[in-house]
Amino acid sequence: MISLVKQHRLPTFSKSILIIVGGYGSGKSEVAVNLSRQLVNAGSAQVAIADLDIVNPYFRSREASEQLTSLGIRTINPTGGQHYADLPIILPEVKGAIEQRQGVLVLDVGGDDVGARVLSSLSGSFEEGAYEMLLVLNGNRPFTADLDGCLKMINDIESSSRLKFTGIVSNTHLLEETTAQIALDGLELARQVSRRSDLPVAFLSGLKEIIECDEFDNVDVPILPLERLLLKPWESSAGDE
Amino acid sequence: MAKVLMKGNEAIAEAALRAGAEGYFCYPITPQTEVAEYLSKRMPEVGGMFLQGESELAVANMLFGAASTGKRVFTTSSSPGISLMQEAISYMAGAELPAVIINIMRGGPGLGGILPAQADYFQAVKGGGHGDYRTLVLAPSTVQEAVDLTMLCFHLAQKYRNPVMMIGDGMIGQMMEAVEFPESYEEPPLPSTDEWAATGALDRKARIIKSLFLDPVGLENNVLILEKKYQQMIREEVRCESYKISAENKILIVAYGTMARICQTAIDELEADGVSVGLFRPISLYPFPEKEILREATRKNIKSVLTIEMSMAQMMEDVERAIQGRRPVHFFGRSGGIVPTPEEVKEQVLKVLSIKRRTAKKK
Amino acid sequence: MPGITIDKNQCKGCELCVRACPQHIISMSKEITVRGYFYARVHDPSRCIGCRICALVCPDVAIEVHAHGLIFELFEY
Amino acid sequence: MAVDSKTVFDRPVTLRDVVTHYCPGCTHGVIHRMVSEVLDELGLRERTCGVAPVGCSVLCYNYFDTDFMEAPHGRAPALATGFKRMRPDMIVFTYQGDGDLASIGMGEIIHAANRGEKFTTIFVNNAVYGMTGGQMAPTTLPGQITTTCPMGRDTSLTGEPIRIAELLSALATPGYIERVAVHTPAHILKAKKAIRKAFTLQRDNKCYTLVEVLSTCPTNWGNTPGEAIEWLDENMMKYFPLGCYKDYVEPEGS
Repeated sequence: MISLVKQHRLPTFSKSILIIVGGYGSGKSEVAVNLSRQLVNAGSAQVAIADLDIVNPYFRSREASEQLTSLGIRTINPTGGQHYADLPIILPEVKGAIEQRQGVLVLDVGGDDVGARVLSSLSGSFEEGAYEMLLVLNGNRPFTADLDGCLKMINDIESSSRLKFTGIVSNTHLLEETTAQIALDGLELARQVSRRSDLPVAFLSGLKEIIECDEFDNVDVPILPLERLLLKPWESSAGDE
Repeated sequence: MAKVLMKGNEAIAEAALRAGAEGYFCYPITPQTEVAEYLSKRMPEVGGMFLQGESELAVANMLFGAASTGKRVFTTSSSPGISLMQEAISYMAGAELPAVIINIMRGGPGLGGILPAQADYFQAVKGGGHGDYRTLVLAPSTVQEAVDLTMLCFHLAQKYRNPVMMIGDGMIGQMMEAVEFPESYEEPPLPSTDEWAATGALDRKARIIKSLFLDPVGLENNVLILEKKYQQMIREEVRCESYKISAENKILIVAYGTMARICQTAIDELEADGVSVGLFRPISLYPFPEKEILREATRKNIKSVLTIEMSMAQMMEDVERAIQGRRPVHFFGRSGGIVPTPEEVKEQVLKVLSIKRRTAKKK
Repeated sequence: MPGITIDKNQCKGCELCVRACPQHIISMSKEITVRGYFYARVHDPSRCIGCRICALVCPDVAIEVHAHGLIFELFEY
Repeated sequence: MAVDSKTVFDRPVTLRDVVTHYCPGCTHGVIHRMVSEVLDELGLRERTCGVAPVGCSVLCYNYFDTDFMEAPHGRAPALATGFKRMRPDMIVFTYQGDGDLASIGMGEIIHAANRGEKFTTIFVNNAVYGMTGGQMAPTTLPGQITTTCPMGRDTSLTGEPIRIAELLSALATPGYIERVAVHTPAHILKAKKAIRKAFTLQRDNKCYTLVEVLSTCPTNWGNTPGEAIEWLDENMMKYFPLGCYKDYVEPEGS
């Protein structure tokens, strides 16, 4: 087990199902994929990740499935020709995995209330109190740039998914242009949302390079460092060097 | 305005609003549907018109009707949908109407796939529909550039009273990048729409907006009027960019859109390995930057040109035409939604260099 | 007196007015127009009742109708 | 002529003083005249934009003295939609034949009607493709001879003629749909009333309006103009019953 962060507390969970939901482009998939890796690193025996994104055609967690599989993570995605399909395919294995409750299951859900609607069809399988549903917040996205927008997002997703949030993930970023200040401003927004919605800030996530700065030494919430796994084509080989 | 993180499709939608678009007609198709979803929320907020039509065929013709009012209107679609729109695009070109059409390209032919491609180059640049006409075509390579070019499209459509197209591969539409919108948007002066729009025959003669000229002399005359505009576009609207072009380059890569960005990564890495390569990126695909490519390609140090596309040697025809046989033009491309990696590009560059060396030795 | 005027340059000689006139006072001319066809004309204007039926059926709006007084009121459709 | 007599029937202002290209006896001219009269009477000419179809009336923009757009074949309802959506203050009408509206443009008309686009369609049904020289139309009658059904329309191969007024009336949205004819003076007067009602409803921003007009095509039917009138009366009237298929009802509480 490798700790990537200096003295920060990594997020831990007592629940066996982690549902990662959020606005479009909040960074859900990247969070879900990194969280799965983190769970394996932290010693969870069985980790599975299911890609429930039926709204995005590209940049879905399934694109990292090879890397995840190599870490021993079970990936539940459409395969073969359906891997790239923009069809709303929900595999029966997803329902099975939710109901079996073996190990930890990470659900990577599509963006906004539209993407979260898929949970509604599965809502009968979730046992009350057995899951964490986390809202990934990016304050640099147009519809979640302020408190009202975030609260609306919570409302919209809860009504379309028929599930209740249990926490907030502060993931404010601007991709390669992210600065420590941007991430900290985002955390402030997440705290405001937390106060108004009564949901705890479950953790802060951000690119490893950013959140390893000293500015984050005194942050009082757990921190999940992210390593980008869903890359753009011109980024891939540059990263290899 | 501060930078925000936006998906290409959303950024394009917002840019259109900033450029004064008052009407948007759409039909869902991956990978551009986010434009429609975004505008279904935003258009009513700004008092604009949002309408989802029954087909791309109808949508493009709604655009035709809407453009006749003189207002700024646009549509977005992806490859198969754009094919259906060609009818109205030809008619709008014939009737001299301004409209903006944005194609977030996916792989073809046919229903193809949903992954990024550049295979609609011929369709966009060489006409697409029937008849003697051209559409002005711009191709962004970043989300920020997609924003800037979207705004420019509306200006050029009005300036030339001609359909203007922006083509971005699926990557442009789907990826997230930080973008900034200009605080205020100022355009160079444009001719008044009062001169041509259908606004009712009050205190003036009735106007007919049409592309029908049954008399061949009349039709040829209309074609010549259009041709004059296209010549003006060639003089005034060529846009291009170069990257690391220097006297050290042995090869000149020509690529556009997402492909150009991948080439930039490859060029940086090759540079680190001691291989100097320059990149020429056409931004306007019609008019094609012929003179500019010729100038860069015929520098003494350039031995060969390598065209790289996410399609099968479509742009290469224009590159060859521009270079007039004065340098060998090589091609590398992937299709069907496969995006070449920087590794593959590097490999191709080295391959072309070795071909050059071998032929040199034989002599 | 009611009456009609047929513009022979608008008339295409379709004879629909001839067929429709309840007074049977319209017939085809014996001479041809400059464009080369026979046109409708009124051979007995005195019997015109100003009913406008000829004008209603004329596809080429070649017929003008004049009327006054009671007849004008009667045929206000 | 008596001094006190008035001109009681004259060319409407909206109809240009030109000789149309229509064949002798073709009732397109009657329909043109009525549309023009209505635009005159309602004072709408200066804020009207028409949409011309492809078909015999393709050149109708030369006859109406209003702004006009020339649409691709069948797409007039799409153009009208785009235009009217951008300029709801203007009056828009499409003038379409049976090939244009009921065949190639079926998709566009159904959806425009179903969205309740607030324009008016003048649908001219003469049971044949006129412009291209008398081919079978979706409204060609069973047994009717055309150049593409020389033995007469065989409904076992081509289906029954489409009744557009009935078809569109099955939709919940369209507000006013009426079928009229123009082969007799009485029918012409009724047709005028229907056209006037359609434009009035549009002017008052009420609903989508369509008037289907049974019309003649002496040339392609191979009839004299007089025979064509009779043919329409004997054959088309049976298959395409006249009447108001959908009448505008004010929504409750308005």
